[in-house]
Amino acid sequence: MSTEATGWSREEMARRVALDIPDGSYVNLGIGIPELVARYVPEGRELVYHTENGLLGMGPSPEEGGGEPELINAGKKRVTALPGAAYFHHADSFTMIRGGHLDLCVLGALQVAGNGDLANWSVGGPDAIPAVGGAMDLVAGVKAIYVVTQHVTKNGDPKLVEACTFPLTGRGIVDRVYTDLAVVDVTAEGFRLVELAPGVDEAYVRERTGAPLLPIREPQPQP
Amino acid sequence: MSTEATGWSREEMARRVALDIPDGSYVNLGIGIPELVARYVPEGRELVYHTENGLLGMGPSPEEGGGEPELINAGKKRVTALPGAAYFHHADSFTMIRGGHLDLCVLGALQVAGNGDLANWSVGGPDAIPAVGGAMDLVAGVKAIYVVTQHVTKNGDPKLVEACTFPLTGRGIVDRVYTDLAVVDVTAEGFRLVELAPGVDEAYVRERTGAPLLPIREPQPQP
Amino acid sequence: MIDKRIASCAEAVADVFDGATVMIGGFGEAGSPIELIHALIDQGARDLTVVNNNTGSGEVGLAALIKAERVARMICSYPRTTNSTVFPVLYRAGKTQLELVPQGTLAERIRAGGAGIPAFYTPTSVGTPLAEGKEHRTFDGREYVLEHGLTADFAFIKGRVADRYGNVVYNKTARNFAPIMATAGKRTVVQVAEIVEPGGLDPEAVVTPGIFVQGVVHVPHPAHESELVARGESYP
Amino acid sequence: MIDKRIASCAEAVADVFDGATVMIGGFGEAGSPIELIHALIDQGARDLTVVNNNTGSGEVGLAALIKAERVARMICSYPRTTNSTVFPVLYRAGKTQLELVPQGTLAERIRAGGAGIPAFYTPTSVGTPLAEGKEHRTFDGREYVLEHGLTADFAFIKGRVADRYGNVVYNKTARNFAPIMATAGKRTVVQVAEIVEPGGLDPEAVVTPGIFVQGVVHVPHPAHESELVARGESYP
Repeated sequence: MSTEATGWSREEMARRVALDIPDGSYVNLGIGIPELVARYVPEGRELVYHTENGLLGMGPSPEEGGGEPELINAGKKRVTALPGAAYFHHADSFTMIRGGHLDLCVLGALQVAGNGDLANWSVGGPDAIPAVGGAMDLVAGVKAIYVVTQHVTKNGDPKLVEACTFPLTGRGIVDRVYTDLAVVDVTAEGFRLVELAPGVDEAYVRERTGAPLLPIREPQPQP
Repeated sequence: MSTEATGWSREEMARRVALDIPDGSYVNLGIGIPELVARYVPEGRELVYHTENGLLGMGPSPEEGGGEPELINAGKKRVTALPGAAYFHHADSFTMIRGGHLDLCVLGALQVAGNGDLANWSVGGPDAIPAVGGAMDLVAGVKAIYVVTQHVTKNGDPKLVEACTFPLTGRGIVDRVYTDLAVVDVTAEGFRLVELAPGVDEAYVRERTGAPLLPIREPQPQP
Repeated sequence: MIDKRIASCAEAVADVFDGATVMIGGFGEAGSPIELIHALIDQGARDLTVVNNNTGSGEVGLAALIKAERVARMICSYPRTTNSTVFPVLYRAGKTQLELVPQGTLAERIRAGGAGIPAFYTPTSVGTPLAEGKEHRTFDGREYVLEHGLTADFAFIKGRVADRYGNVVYNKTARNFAPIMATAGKRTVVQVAEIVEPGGLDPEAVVTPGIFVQGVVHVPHPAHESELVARGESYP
Repeated sequence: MIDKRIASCAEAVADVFDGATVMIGGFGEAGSPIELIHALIDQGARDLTVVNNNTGSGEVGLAALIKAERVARMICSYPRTTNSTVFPVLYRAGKTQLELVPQGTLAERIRAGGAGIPAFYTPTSVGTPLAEGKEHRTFDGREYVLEHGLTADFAFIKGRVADRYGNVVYNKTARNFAPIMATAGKRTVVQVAEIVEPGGLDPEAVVTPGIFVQGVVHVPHPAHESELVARGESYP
């Protein structure tokens, strides 16, 4: 295996995701790196953030020590509401999700398979307390699912795999994966490299990917 | 057939129904005689009226020529809203109905059968424009269904029958029938007379009823 | 910047295609988006499947759309309101089909369509002609019928106030089918009497969150069907 | 006169019986009716099936009810919140069962239960362990699973303001499961910080109409779970 490449930091991964979100999108951001995405939305774009516990038009975190215990996000952290926000109950919130009204959901992952399967809720151990939250609803309903994750686990195992070994969150639902090393699309033919992080080469990514990885598609000549 | 008895007027029928509605009931009143029931609720009882087009806490009609075109009841007549009222959308309104949250619905009828079947929406003619509204939902969901109707049709045909010949609104759902001649319960054994209108005798009612009619139950001796 | 305001009713209905399914808000005249309907008549789309609780009255609004023979099929619960004279003629002539749906089932089918629920069981209509040919199933000893979610290519509704995000509040019993139709329409346009700045609506009192709305048209003084009918008006 | 006010939380939970199914509002601490839960602990009912999105935190509120071993079974989506230390111990010891339900399916099952819908199809969980053993069915080429409506003997929820009819409005994201649980509970009691005269709530902004509420308890200064946990409190 080649020597350690730096790739993107957590913040840079979040920034890279943010670049791809069109103006006017309705977006649900998962816990962890996905949460950071909101900080890096390019100037001039307006996104509307949904949190499944009943708020559309979620704003940034309040100042340290501020906020209210009954204005929280799905991660149960205190947030704010922007002008033009709306509160609603859980059935209405998941009408938005299941009914295909959200444009994009950004989630973390334990494993993503080349067929778009996602495992992100349970390592399946016998002693684990299973907890799924809204993840299965989000992947089943939201129009596009982006995954943000380190390319490999802390032990160096690939998270992009041929088939998930952990219990699935959803089948064939991931559209794109953003890692510290690369941006990878899930296509009908499997994973396809879209972009490499600075200082990372294709071979380096390939070594750390547990499934076939198609090369970056050459730009089509414009007629 | 015996000579014409007077029985109860439309207003008296409505008044007789009103007597039977417990304080605190949530009630949906159909079009026609059922609408009159609200006028005769005995002093000291408070009922809450539901109209399926999205209002709980419906009040009386506005003065002639008053009211608003967008504050109407299910019959599309202008109404008022009382303090403590609430507006809601149609799915929430029928959550109240289908979910068994309303205590009582008072409806008109074309035919009622001794097994509790009700026909009140269509005479089934080939040229008729079928129209059902919320009747099938109300009879399927509301806890108690009272029917108010003339005992016989304009042609003298009985409306209380062994089996409905018109298309059904619901099966086995009527609890009690109030006519101009009598109050009749629907029991496991079929129709049972509860009360006769003043000046009307049992034989007179029986002649005009198209199904077996059990006699008024003798008061049980109190031990 | 997100700004869903559309300059005119004509622009709001411009995309409606022949054969489209169109949900139209309103229960009788309450909540009927008359100005959007009239724009749809002008626009000319044909062979529409229209979802509304009724079939309009007189010769304005929904009734005018039906009279112009643009509606191939009505999905409704009660096509027999006072002054509803247009539909019966076309129905009997076989020019407009009718799918009769109990009102609560209609509401639930629309809500399910908007919520990504393809089908559900309901006790309503069991034992009646409207349940014939439908799948029946018993849960806990009671019989139910299977009904399917309903979506539409377009939903045209009427609100009272909206903001540029498409958050909407309604007026009294004009609310009726509008909030659920908003969820079930692929493209939902609301006509409102007033448009306010973001923050001008109480976020606790928003009935339709903007995510369900694709267009907002300002119609400051909407007509009331009963008044038009009383004046004997017809459209166009 | 209709007056659903109840004098105390103790009175509000007096009827809860051993083995009852109890829905408890709240998502994390937001909307958690802590005072009603503490009254339920005092009341002593056992072998409860409790429906809540989580399993409480620290040793107050829902976590305290679980710690007191009153909960035979939890129906929830996420029993693993920060400071949720009580549930794992009892779960691993086999003292509390868990039915894990995806959050949106949980919400829809509650809503269906309250709406008289015995079952519905949903795309959520297809292909995952949570769909195993459930009926699958294809509509329009997509696979769905059958899920069942959920009702409860009691629903205990928290609102911001109510009137004597039981009309309720909520506070921000404390709304969450409360409005749908109100519809699904045979006996729904809401604790509110403020009670107003009829007419004191805008009828356009009522979230839970009074028909869904059987009791209203005035709790003027409700505790916040995170503050109790931060102070290291436990109940009783």
